[in-house]
Amino acid sequence: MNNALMNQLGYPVLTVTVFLPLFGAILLLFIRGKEAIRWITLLVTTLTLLVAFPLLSNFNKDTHLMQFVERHEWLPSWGINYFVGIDGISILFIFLTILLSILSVLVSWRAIDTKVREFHIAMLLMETAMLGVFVSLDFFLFYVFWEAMLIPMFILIGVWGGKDRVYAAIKFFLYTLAGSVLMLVGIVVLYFKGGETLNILELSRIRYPFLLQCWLFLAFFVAFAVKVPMFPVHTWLPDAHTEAPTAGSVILAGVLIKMGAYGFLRFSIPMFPDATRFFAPVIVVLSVVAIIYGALVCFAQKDMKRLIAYSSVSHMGFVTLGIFSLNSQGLEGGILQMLNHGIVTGALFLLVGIIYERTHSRMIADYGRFATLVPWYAGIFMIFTLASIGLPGTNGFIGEFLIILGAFTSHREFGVLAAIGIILGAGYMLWLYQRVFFTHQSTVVRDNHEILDLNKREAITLLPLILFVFWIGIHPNTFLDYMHTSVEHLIRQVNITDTPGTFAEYINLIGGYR
Amino acid sequence: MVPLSWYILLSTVVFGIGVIGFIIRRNLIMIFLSIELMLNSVNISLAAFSHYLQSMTGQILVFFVITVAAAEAAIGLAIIIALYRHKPSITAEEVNLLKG
Amino acid sequence: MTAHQLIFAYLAIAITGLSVMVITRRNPVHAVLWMLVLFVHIAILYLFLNAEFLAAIQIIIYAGAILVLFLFVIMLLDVKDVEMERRFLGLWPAGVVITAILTLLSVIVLREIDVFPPLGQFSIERIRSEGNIMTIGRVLYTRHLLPFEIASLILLVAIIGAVVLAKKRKGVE
Amino acid sequence: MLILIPLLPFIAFLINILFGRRFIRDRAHYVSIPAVVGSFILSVGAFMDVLDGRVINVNLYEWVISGSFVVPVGFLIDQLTAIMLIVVTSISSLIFIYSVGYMHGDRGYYRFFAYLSLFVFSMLVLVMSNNFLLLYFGWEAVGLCSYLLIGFWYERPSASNAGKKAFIVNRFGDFGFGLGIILIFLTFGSLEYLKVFSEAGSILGQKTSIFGLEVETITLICLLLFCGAVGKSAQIPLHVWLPDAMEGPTPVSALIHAATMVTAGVFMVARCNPLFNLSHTAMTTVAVVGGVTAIFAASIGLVQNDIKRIIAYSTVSQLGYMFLALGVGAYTAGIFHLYTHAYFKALLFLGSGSVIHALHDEMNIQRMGGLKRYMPITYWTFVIASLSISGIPGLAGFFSKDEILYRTFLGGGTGKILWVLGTIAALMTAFYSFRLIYLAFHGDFRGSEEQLRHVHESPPVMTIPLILLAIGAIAAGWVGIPSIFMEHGDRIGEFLAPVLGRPEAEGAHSTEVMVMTLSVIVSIIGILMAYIMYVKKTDLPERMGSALRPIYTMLYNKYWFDEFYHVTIVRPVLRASEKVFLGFFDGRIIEGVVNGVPDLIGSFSQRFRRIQTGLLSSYGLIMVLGAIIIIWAVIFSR
Repeated sequence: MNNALMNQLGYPVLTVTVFLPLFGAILLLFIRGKEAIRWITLLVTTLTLLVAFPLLSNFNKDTHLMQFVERHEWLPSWGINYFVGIDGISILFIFLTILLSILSVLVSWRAIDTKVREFHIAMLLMETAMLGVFVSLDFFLFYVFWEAMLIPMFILIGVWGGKDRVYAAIKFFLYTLAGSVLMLVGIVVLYFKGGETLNILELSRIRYPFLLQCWLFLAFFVAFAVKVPMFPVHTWLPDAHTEAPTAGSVILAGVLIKMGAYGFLRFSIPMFPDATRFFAPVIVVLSVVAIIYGALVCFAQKDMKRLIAYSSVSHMGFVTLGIFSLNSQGLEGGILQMLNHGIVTGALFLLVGIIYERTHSRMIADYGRFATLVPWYAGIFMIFTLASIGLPGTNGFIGEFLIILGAFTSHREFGVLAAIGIILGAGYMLWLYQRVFFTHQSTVVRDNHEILDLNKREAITLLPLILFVFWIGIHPNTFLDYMHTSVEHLIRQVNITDTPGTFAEYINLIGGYR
Repeated sequence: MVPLSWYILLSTVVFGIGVIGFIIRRNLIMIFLSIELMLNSVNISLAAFSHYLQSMTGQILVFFVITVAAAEAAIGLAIIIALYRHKPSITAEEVNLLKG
Repeated sequence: MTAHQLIFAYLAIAITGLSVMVITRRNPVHAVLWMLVLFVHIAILYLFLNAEFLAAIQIIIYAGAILVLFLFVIMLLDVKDVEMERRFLGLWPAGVVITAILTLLSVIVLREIDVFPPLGQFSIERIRSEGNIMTIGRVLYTRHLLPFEIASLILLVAIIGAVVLAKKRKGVE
Repeated sequence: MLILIPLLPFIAFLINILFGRRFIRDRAHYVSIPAVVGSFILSVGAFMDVLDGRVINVNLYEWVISGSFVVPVGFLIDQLTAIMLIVVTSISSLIFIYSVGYMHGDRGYYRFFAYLSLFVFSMLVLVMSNNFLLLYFGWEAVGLCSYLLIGFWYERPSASNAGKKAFIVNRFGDFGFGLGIILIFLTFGSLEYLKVFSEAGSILGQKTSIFGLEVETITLICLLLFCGAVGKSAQIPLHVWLPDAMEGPTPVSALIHAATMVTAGVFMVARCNPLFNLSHTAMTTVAVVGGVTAIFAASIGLVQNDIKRIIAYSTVSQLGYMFLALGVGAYTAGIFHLYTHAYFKALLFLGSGSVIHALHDEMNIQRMGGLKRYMPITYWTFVIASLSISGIPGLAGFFSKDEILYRTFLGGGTGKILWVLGTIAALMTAFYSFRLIYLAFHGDFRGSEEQLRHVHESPPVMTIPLILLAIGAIAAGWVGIPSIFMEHGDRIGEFLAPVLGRPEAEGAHSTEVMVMTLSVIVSIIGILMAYIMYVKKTDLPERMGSALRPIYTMLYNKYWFDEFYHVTIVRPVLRASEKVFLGFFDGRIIEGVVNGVPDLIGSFSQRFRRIQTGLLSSYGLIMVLGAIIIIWAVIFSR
């Protein structure tokens, strides 16, 4: 198997998947009529799912090498080439992105009525950029998609957002940009230190001196920590979420946040193993603080979306805790929890969006005793509340249990502290559910709005997510199997302590692959 | 024989006077005159250098300086006229549309 | 002190005095006239530096054309008397002091100049033999042809600019 | 076949919850009852298999595989599970039938039966699982069902609050339980019972350090597991949720908060007896907590006026007894008491349910009285249950409670103290049980006229389960007759021996007889005291109450546990999150920095703007200054 990184399918499946939405966006320019635009966008996003499906069926689970690889010269003089491929870690996120994009289009069927064309173009551009980030194996390509992702989201929040959306959009944009600028510096330094190439695989094979590793790790850390959002730099998330339209929130919570954690997995850990091991305790402390801080702040929230936003700060604290426990349970738990968080928090935002469409209020105090009014909605909200607090049988439990198991093995005390997060989680979510659905708080919203239960479209939007909640809860192996070899490989990379043996193994690999 | 440094000294002094004129005068035209003065002082030093270094470049430069001075005077005065039509007074203070 | 140095001394003092006179006159017309006298002295100085062509140019073009232009413009804008009184800006002493410092510093720096690049081949005798204008013409139209053409362009631009700026626009008042 | 036992209720749940609202509505019991009875029959079949020695341990599929962490979904039916299956399914069936009458006409009728079926499913999974993770799954699923059922009448804020409180307090327990499971995996490398219990001996010496203190691993594991049991079975620190759980419908209280869910903790500790046997400290903690809870809860029960709360505290106290038995190593006695207690406690709850049903939700026994005449069946079944719980010979309670007291007595020094506590608690149990009977059923009716007119005996669909349970309350005890009366009477002991082992300490017959007679005398005294105070001299309670005013108020306010928790945990968390975290950290520090930087830059550029004065000469001046500086630099740089 000399060409170790071949493309099983022959035809460039990744390029098609990534650029189909872009093609759809261009197509939209020529279409008139709001309904037509919505249907075409829906068609394009579902088409992307169909096109991407072969990725799942002939994905080779027992190799950690990149698959479905495509490599073309782009800017040869600087060693930049269009180099895409996926492995066990990134494959699940591709499907999460595609799924959430479809659902976002569905949920904003009635919600978005102004500038419908621009909205759907922004959505499709967003999808292309996100898919691009997950597949790109060349730093230049990665950075292009990484920045390209910000613009549509900025527009989504800035144009279709809530009251002071501009402040939130700018804050979101500047926060992420400040982070990624440092990353750019890191990339340039890597370019020179790594031998004039931007190919991620080659760069992650070279052992950089320890001090350099630390500096580069910090540079990348800032960019990814802002995206995750980790504790000190998280304040953009609640603002962005409260002001973003429903579709924006779903995509933001479902996928954008995962970019940071994915960045850790793809760049920080393989490229700077010694620095990772050096900084791991610090990041674990930050994650535990994020878990408890995020959960505690949720108790004081008045707005539903802000509460869910802060809860996702707490959930992402779990993810980073899992990733930086640097053992197979922790890592796999972390990746699975990223998937779960995308599904559960995405669904919660969908739900809040759906009820917002009817009552135009996100304040918890305005709600009360909705269980009798909208029983189906209450039932589905209960399912996702339980998934969010990690009730066994739902996806949240598997992720959180693996993470706490992983954290307990590597940093015993932090595992215990993280487990407190579970109690707090139950506290604020059930309190939210009680105030909204059970106790009789206020009839402000109920009286002057004619509130109907879920209609067919909304039910279809939520159905796949409910399915995934129980599928991952009852049979997580279908998803865990994809990750095993890649995570093992990642752990081997981190724990290499300059043993030439494993190093030699890469050398011949490069030979073959060239 | 008059040494070169005296010429340089002379041209510097005249240049200084030109600068003073440029800074402290309020009348735009007088500012222009000061600029002409500064240009002439430069010409003096150029001519001196051309003489002592026995090369014609100095004189050629003076020649070009004069042409540029002429062009500059023409344009400057045209601007003053346009300004004057806009507002009767031509003192430097009134002309502060560029205020930040 | 040879006669040559004496004349130079006179010229230097005259030029400095005249310059001061130019910038201190209240009435711009007087200033222009003093400027005229100044230009004559400068022309004489050029003669000493055996740049006869330059002296002629100075008188004809500089004094003749440019100063006349100034006079025209001054006449055109009949500046009101009130304008005349307040000549100087409020903080004029500061300006004078700063410029004095500037001049002083420049003198210190320029006196240091003692390095002499190799002397050019146009020695004084040669210029005298051929005539200043001949030498300038030969040099101008050989090595400095391009700057010469550009100079003509500048003048063209100046002419068009002046016309456009000064023309009375219809209705724009 | 085996998988059907939990699956039937689950299918019933799905049918009811999905189609309930539109189609099934009031016919939900036609779906749930056959399912539960079906699984009861299957359980009896399984019991028969286990009886003749066939222990089943089957893995259905690999649930979670992540690196070395492999956990299957599998079922283990051994003696202990068989007994629990019988208890759970039989009592559930009776309670389902009872609920048909009790919940008749309720708007959420289908939802009630759906949640009940889900509960039975979760309890069966909990009982039948063959590894700790599936046990944890059942554990939390049962917690969820109790949340849903306590808060069933969600219109009432007190009900939804009680539900939330139950779930969160359970979560505190599960916090320790989860960590215990993780520690088990780390020390044994697997979570399956067989592997863990077989290798239990191997880790005796091992020590783990947590937060700096060096603890023996096995003790730490047992304590963490016990922490879960305390949460679930409402023992001392985490008992506050059970009395509030009475907000739920009475069948719920009977099923979940008497017979099945609360006993999950006892079941788990019994299941992990190989681990607990290794750690003496863990055993004593279990015993002490059990004993203290027994007497503590009984004392509160003396003064309560709400009929269901009295029985709730009696449940907490009886659970204390069970943990006391487990603590001293008498696992079979604990499970035997769990078995008998399930019957008479369910009977007590259902009896009180039919009283409440008859008096239109009147809970306060001070406003009842003389119901003997109107509700004979309920009265007699209630008396049987009370006799049984007080430990009157011949009835179920006597055999199981006496066995516990006897084993505790044998259990060394601490055993003696705990035995004293147990006996006093037995006295209190007898007293408050019969206080309830005399206040509720004897004397003259103290309720409103309108209630009197409507008082009637409950319909047969409710009384038949009462009668069946009464039979159970009597007959259940005959399975474990001590060897004094019948040769090998202790059949349940022999039956459970392979799983729970035989208690070593064999005291002389005389001590057993002495303990037995003492406990009988104590219960009779209790009954007589109740008789005197509440039938003969009815003024005695007021005088006693006023005389011991401080003690009375302390007991009545449940030792102020709720208020204590509110002040130390609930309020600080809420206030901290409001003021400290959101206000200070987010509000000032981070937002400060995030908004501060742009303002800083803004003000800085503001100052620069003033330099552009628009005045020509000032520009000239600046140019000259620049020139001076450059020249200065040239002069002094050389």
